[in-house]
Amino acid sequence: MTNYKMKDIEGTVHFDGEMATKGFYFNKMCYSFNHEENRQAFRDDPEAYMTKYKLSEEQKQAVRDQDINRMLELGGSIYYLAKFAGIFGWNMQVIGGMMSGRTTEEFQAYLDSQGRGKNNG
Amino acid sequence: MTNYKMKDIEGTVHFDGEMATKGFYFNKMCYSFNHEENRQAFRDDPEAYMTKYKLSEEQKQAVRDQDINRMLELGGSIYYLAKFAGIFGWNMQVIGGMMSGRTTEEFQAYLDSQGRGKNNG
Amino acid sequence: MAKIIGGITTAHIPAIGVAMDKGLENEPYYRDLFAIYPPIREWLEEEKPDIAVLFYNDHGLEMFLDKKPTFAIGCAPEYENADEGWGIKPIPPVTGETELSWHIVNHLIENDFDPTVCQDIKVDHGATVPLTLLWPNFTYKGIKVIPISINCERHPMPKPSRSLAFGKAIGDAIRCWDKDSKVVLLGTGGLSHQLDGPRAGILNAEFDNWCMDKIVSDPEAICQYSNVELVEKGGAQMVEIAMWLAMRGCIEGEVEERMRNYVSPISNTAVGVQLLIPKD
Amino acid sequence: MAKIIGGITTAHIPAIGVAMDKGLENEPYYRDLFAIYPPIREWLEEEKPDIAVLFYNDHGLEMFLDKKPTFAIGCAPEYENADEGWGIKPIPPVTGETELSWHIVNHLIENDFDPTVCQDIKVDHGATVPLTLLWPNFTYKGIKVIPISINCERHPMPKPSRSLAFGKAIGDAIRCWDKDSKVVLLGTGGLSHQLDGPRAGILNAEFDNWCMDKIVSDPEAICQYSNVELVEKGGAQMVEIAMWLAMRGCIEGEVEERMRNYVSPISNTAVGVQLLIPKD
Ligand SMILES: [Fe+3]
Ligand SMILES: [Fe+3]
Repeated sequence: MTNYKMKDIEGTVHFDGEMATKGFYFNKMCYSFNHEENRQAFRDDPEAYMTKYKLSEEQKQAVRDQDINRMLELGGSIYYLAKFAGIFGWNMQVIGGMMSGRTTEEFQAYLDSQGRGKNNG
Repeated sequence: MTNYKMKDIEGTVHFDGEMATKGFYFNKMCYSFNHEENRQAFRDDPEAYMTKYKLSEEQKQAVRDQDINRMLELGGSIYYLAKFAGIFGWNMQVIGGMMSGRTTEEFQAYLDSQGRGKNNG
Repeated sequence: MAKIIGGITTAHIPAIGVAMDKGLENEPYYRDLFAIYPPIREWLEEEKPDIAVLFYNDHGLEMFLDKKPTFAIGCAPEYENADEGWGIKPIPPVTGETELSWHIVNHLIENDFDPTVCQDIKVDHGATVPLTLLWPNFTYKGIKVIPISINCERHPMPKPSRSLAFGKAIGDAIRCWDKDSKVVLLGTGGLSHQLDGPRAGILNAEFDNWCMDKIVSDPEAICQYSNVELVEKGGAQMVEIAMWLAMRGCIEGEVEERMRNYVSPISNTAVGVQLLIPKD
Repeated sequence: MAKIIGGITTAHIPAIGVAMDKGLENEPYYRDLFAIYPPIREWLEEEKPDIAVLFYNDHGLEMFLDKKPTFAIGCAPEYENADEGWGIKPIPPVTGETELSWHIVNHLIENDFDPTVCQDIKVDHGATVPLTLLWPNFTYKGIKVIPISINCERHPMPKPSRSLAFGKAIGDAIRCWDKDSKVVLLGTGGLSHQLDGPRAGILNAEFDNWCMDKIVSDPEAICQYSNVELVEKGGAQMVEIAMWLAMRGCIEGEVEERMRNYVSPISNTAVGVQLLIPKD
């Protein structure tokens, strides 16, 4: 018997087949946000939009709570989540902070603490 | 230098990259015929429908002439052409005859002449 | 562990589906063809497979030229069928089996195959006609299906040897899946036919029967032919034998040929049907 | 015969495109990053390649989970860009090169790769940011582009060794193409970054620099790591090094590293840029 389950890495949800199955409709909804009219439809009535895309009750609650880590646990893919974040004007530092339990400034400082090669020029 | 051009087989147009490039819009039009509303739109106004799908003048003429071999030469794929044929109610024996220069009955007879395994039961 | 209990080769031509719809199985044109299916259905009734791994080719319902996969594997919980444009009645959805699908995908990627992975696709007559033939009256709803499609439309198509190797990797994946499931394989399509061009209508019973012999005893022998040589021998759509090779590749070692039928022409196509049972 | 004149590695993060749009190249945050591009552009001006073979990954503009390719190759005369949902301005279409695309596809299939072949796809920032960086002010319109995408979103992803081998086959295809064209390779994405989860924000300058060394001297060394090990080392999106490996695989034998830059962080990402010239 061969088991293809990936090794756990703390703080990381591997987006694999199991998660992609769980998150399919959620990701399909976020994929629809490539179009402005869909982003607007979500803004106008998020509950109706989530129901139209067949989100589970848990997924809907994670959206209501703006809990991105929970969305990841429920099968969200960061590629489509980025489009969801776009609706709220959250950039990668904002959601990086949200997910790692930091303010945006703390998150930026964490990034900078690992930095290299700037201000040499 | 490696040449991937396929060996010629008489009476056969290989649907390869070159043909798929040439026939892209024609095939895209025929692919749209998976939907009844598109079949109806074509029936209602074939010229407008062909223009909408960016067919070349040669391709349009082949359609007007119902010249299936010509459609193949211009990049048509039999898989999508079958959907085109469906609009006219032509089955595979009808278009087999049209392409091989036979009546439908002659085409059926040609098939039967190569047959095996029937009427043993 | 999952077990492959057998492999079935069968045509998937729309005309057969239409004939079933219309109850024409006993007409002279169809009688000899349909004779093989009741005994195969009996075998399925007895063996009760849980899962069917179904090799087919999409004929332009789902896999358009915009993004055309070489190999595509279904990972969806359900697959819909739809209007294909020429009047076959769509059938109710086919049930999927996502766990084994993903296990196969993992195994394929690990072994240097590059499949397109499909969580939402419609399946066409290439898949639905065989299901309807083997599990009539919508009883296919009771079996979980993994549809795997191979590009048979646009050249370049996978080499026959690649389709055989693809099947071998899928067979290995099934054998190393940790569930006590019984799996039946379906290799659909073919045999000789050419639908398009001035050469439309050619058939080659001799070559077809040679292929059926070799599918049993020596599938590698078929791989001596390139796709263009297959076209030359058996017509432009002879390349559909790719699905037979993939099916046969899944089975390790020798097989017993339990049943065979060959009837030609049905529509423009030579129809071969076989039931193969793994010897160990 | 076609000739590979060099390979460029570069990040493709949206923030860089936005910074160019807004004319922020000389701001302290961006200055050191953008310093590398003028000399690379000068090299491109001098060498005047005809074709760019561009390895990227789609981030959810075109390759959705419904039918997700492992490897996809563009065979279109033109590729549009579009709204990706977070506010980068779409750019005018990219020009394709269908003849070389199909030649590569034929060569890949002949050599047992299973690409998805794309006659009509939109390309996202993974492709458009590098083009804008290297040919600013829409001058990328003058170069023919073959976009080749690698799944870096959903596991399983191709193994690093498979991406390297994929590149090698593409390089062989370019070298056996019967046209006197000059081809430049672009390997885009990376290096260390993790966008998602509680671990978001990790970077690994040491590992990145080791990878940049090995891309020059010994790309096989990077293939000792599995994708999950890459994730562990450099974050969930470190797997984008797949595109660097494919680019490097295209070049036979040794390369000279003509230029290098490493600046981190830009947005959440460590940005590596290299210009590699084949030694023979
Ligand atoms: Fe078929
Ligand atoms: Fe990226």
